[in-house]
Amino acid sequence: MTLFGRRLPIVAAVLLAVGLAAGLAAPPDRIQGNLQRLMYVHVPAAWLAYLGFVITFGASVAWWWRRKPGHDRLAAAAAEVGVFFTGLAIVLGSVWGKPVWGVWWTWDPRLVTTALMFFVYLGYLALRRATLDPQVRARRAAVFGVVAFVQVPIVHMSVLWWRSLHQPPTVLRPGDPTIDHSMLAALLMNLLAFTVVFTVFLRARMRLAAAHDEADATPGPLAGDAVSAPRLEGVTRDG
Amino acid sequence: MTAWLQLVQITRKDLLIEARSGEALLVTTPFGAVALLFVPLAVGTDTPLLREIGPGLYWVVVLLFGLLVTLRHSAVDTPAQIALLRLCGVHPVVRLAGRAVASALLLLAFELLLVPVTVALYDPAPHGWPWLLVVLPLVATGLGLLGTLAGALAQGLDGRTTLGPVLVLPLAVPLLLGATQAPRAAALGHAPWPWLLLMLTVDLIAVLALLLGAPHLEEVA
Amino acid sequence: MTAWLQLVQITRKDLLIEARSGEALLVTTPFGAVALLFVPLAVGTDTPLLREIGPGLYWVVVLLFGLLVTLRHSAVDTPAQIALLRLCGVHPVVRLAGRAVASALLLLAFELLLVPVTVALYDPAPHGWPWLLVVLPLVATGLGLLGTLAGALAQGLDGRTTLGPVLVLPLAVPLLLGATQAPRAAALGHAPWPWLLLMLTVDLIAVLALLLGAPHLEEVA
Amino acid sequence: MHPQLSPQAELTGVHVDVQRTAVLRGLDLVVAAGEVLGMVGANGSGKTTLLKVLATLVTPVAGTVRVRGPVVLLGHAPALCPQLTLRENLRFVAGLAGRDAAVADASLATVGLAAAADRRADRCSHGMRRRADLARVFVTEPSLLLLDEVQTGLDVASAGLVDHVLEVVRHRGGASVVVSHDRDQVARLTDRVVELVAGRVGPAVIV
Amino acid sequence: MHPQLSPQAELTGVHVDVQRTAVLRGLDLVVAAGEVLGMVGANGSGKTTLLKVLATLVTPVAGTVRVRGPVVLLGHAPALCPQLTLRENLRFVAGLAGRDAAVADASLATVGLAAAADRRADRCSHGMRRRADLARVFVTEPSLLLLDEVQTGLDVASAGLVDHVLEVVRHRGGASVVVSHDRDQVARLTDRVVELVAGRVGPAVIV
Ligand code: HEM
Ligand SMILES: Nc1ncnc2c1ncn2[C@@H]1O[C@H](COP(=O)(O)OP(=O)(O)OP(=O)(O)O)[C@@H](O)[C@H]1O
Ligand SMILES: Nc1ncnc2c1ncn2[C@@H]1O[C@H](COP(=O)(O)OP(=O)(O)OP(=O)(O)O)[C@@H](O)[C@H]1O
Ligand SMILES: [Mg+2]
Ligand SMILES: [Mg+2]
Repeated sequence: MTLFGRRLPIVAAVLLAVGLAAGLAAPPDRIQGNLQRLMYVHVPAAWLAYLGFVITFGASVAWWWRRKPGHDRLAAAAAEVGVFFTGLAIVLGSVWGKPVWGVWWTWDPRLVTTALMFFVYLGYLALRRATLDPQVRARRAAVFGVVAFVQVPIVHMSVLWWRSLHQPPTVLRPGDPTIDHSMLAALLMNLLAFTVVFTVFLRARMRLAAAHDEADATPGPLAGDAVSAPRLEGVTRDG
Repeated sequence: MTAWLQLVQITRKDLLIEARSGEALLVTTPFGAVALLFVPLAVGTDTPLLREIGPGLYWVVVLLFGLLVTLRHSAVDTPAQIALLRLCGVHPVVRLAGRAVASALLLLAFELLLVPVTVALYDPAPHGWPWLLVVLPLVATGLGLLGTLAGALAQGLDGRTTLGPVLVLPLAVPLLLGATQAPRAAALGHAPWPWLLLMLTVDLIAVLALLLGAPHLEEVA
Repeated sequence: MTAWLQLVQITRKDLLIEARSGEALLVTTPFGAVALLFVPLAVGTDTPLLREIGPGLYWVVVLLFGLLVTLRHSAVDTPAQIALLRLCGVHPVVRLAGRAVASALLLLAFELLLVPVTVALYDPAPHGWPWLLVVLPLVATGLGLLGTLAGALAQGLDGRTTLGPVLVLPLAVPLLLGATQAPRAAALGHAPWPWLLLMLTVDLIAVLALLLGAPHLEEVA
Repeated sequence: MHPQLSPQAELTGVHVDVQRTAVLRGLDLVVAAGEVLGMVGANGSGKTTLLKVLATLVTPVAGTVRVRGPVVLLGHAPALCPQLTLRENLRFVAGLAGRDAAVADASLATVGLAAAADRRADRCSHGMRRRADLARVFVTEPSLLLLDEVQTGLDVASAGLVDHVLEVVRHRGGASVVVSHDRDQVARLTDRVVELVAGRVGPAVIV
Repeated sequence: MHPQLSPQAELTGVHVDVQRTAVLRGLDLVVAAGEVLGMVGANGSGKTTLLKVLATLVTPVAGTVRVRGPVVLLGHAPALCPQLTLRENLRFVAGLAGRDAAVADASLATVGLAAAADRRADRCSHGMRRRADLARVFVTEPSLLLLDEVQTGLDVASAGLVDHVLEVVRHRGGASVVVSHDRDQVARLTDRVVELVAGRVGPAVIV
């Protein structure tokens, strides 16, 4: 079995191509024109970041409950992929923001909370990196994986709690989405493509982690074997 | 019942150590005061500007240095001491709760000491100050809990004093927002309740995290 | 000659420990970045205001967190290690100088990492930035020296006073003034020399303090 | 089963990793009630780790651990709070165990530190700290006592302290495990001596 | 005077206060060149403090101290940097002493830690750290060696290490001071044993 698997990456590539084509084919926005096409990548990236953290949360809870190493691996892999997609959403959002708002970054609550979410999960990864013992690492990561999740609803609700510059929910909201239907179709197409990419990444990380764990599980030398009797020579010992 | 007595013992020990080493109040407080002094030197001594940013800076300093208070050297147990507590039948929740109470008390003192400094240096508008009586304990509690959690998460790791803050600082943002916005809202004649509720929620989440997480964090190896 | 080699050894050891624990750069830097992110949340997100106070806040963060970098845990020698160095013929000045060099290098990296963060978050006016090339090393050197001195004071005077580090902070004020005023002066078309000279003076005073003070701070008992 | 007859501690097939390094491998050990077990072994063979497993401070990756407490572990490093005085340290322990402050003071007198009780722990000599650590046994009254080379650092006058402590525990029907590199001393103090070799307990040692 | 005949260390009328507490009072001591001096004394009698005076780490409030170095002091706590590996620790010492990295590696092999050389010091067992600390003697080649209960923690196989180290120093004409509570061992290792009583050196001890 290869790291990425054989068929899924091809499917992902095809879907991405179709998604991009759909994004280009969809009608331009009345106000923003072609710039608006960035939505088709920015929004799926942000949502998949959420998905990553939801999985981290769920896997952490599952670890508390069942203590399976697989849950810990899943939490770690999902957090990593989630951080990647958060970064992507921030970068694409900035690229979008420069022409639309005139700045790369503003003090919009959604932007700030997204950045903080990025930091929180970077902290999660730093905590994992700093802890060597797998058991201790799993425990601490599970605790923090649950605590850190508080940040996700805050990001989502930030636009509602503080009226602001950033787009309020247009799709993920109760009732009919306030978006043109062909745009919605293109968005959903891209969402599907990104989800498959997400799955490919997640699976690759899981396999890598499993391989690492397996390598660690193979019995190493006993720690005590490194200590031998002193080699007392060189000086004549004539009592 | 025993758990309460143990908690009191642990809190008392922490405060006794602080009384002896003065790490939180004698060292971190001047550091915070100097931070407040530095800002006008750096951004210029334009009085209306300072008056405007004064309360905000106060809370930034409280948050950043407050986390250092909760992560003070003397609040680190050696593996031998953690083992002692565990073998004396102290539940991890009790151990961390005792520490959190001690930290919250120290933080309250820290906050109170910095208030006159801020007033003297920035002369902020005094509107809505009675709300501070509610806001200060809410922030102290939340930070004390979050800091304790951070300390437990980073226990025994190489960069513990600095990894800890990074983990929980972003989670403390609602405290910062609530602390700055509640008195401002009150000054503008709005009800500050939503902000106080937000802070209370953070405190409760932190309590919950400690209750649920502590048993999983105990590790002596 | 030997003294130089010893100094290099000590600096190398400090940097090696840092590479292993990542305490200063991996962890304190995000802490500083979060601090920069916090201020607008607290003082309000008025963009022109932020642009104005941006550089000042950068320097405040560099100063305060920079001192944390120099006072990092791993830069504290146990009595046994100090004894080892002394018995290996390492003069106290060499020991502290080695530490100061390592701290200054770490601080320079810390400063450089925070520059893009400040630019991204505050979008400050870019006038006079070439002067930063001189200002950054001057501040790093001064802070590295002052922090080392503070650490030695805290250790040497242990038990007697905990105020050692705080006594050193006021010395950092001229550094802060110089760092903020030099680029501003250059932007306004004035010569920034007086400010640079001020900073250089502080650095020299710190060097002098280390040279004269180090032998008295060494205490192993 | 009669409680006196059930073992004080029982480890079966215990595997322990510390920071991903294999330390104990398939270790079996029974500490009978009332027994004083001696344990020897080379440096780095895992004696300290084994005591931590017996104190349920370290969780094995495999195997079962059954221990009847309360347990007191006296390790290589005394568990004293350096900023507190010896008296404060022991009163803290007494408070946690729900006992009287007078018990703490009495325990310090037993180990010969009554006059130094108000000295901060970090201003005591090495041997004084060791003794103060031993005083904990009189405060918490364990039924399983784990001693990790605690006789080191004790002067001639207080060398008998370890015998006394073991006697106190045995008197109440508890068991003890004594780790040491001094084979003669171990043989003198204990009922049975085992050696830790290659991550497991070897056959009984005759000194 | 012939250098061989001048004493390695000479203390006269030494008074030492630690944190304002009187520890040594009018102590006189001569360590002859080439001699191995044993030192015993009750807990808290000031043995560790006396070794620090001999290493000129503590300055007496009164009296004169004359010591010919280089001195190596191995104290209660090994002087290792916990984040560094054993190899890095010893290479650091070698670098300070202006010696080769190979010397450091060889010294680790001598104390039986060649295979554990790349383990971080904080991941070593108590006895392993003790051994690594002893390895410093081979790197810095002292002419006055001060050992503060260093034989504690060494296993049976490495018990001879202390004899060896003393032999190495004596071979080069240096002197040693050995502090221990194990009177038999001190008597075996040393030429002469003195006892520290009431802040000064008492008469020679016959064990
Ligand atoms: C650095 C800048 C930006 C960041 C960090 C960011 C972040 C996010 C996040 C986290 C979401 C997911 C929200 C949710 O569904 O809960 C989102 C959605 C969205 N963003 Fe952005 N964004 C940025 C810039 C922009 C810009 C410049 C625009 C357009 C002018 C934009 C338009 C949208 C839209 C339309 C959605 C979908 C909203 C919905 O249907 O719920 N974003 N963004
Ligand atoms: N924190 C740690 N990380 C990694 N390995 C460790 C750690 N602590 C101990 N070890 C390893 O585990 C092994 C057993 O250590 P332990 O302290 O139990 O030995 P010991 O038998 O008590 O030795 P000693 O006689 O020297 O006290 C050693 O080889 C040591 O290197
Ligand atoms: N930092 C300190 N502050 C105050 N007093 C101290 C300090 N360190 C040691 N002392 C006191 O000095 C005396 C001598 O201590 P020292 O460590 O030299 O004794 P020792 O003979 O080595 O004892 P041990 O056999 O226990 O190692 C002790 O009574 C101790 O309490
Ligand atoms: Mg051990
Ligand atoms: Mg001693």
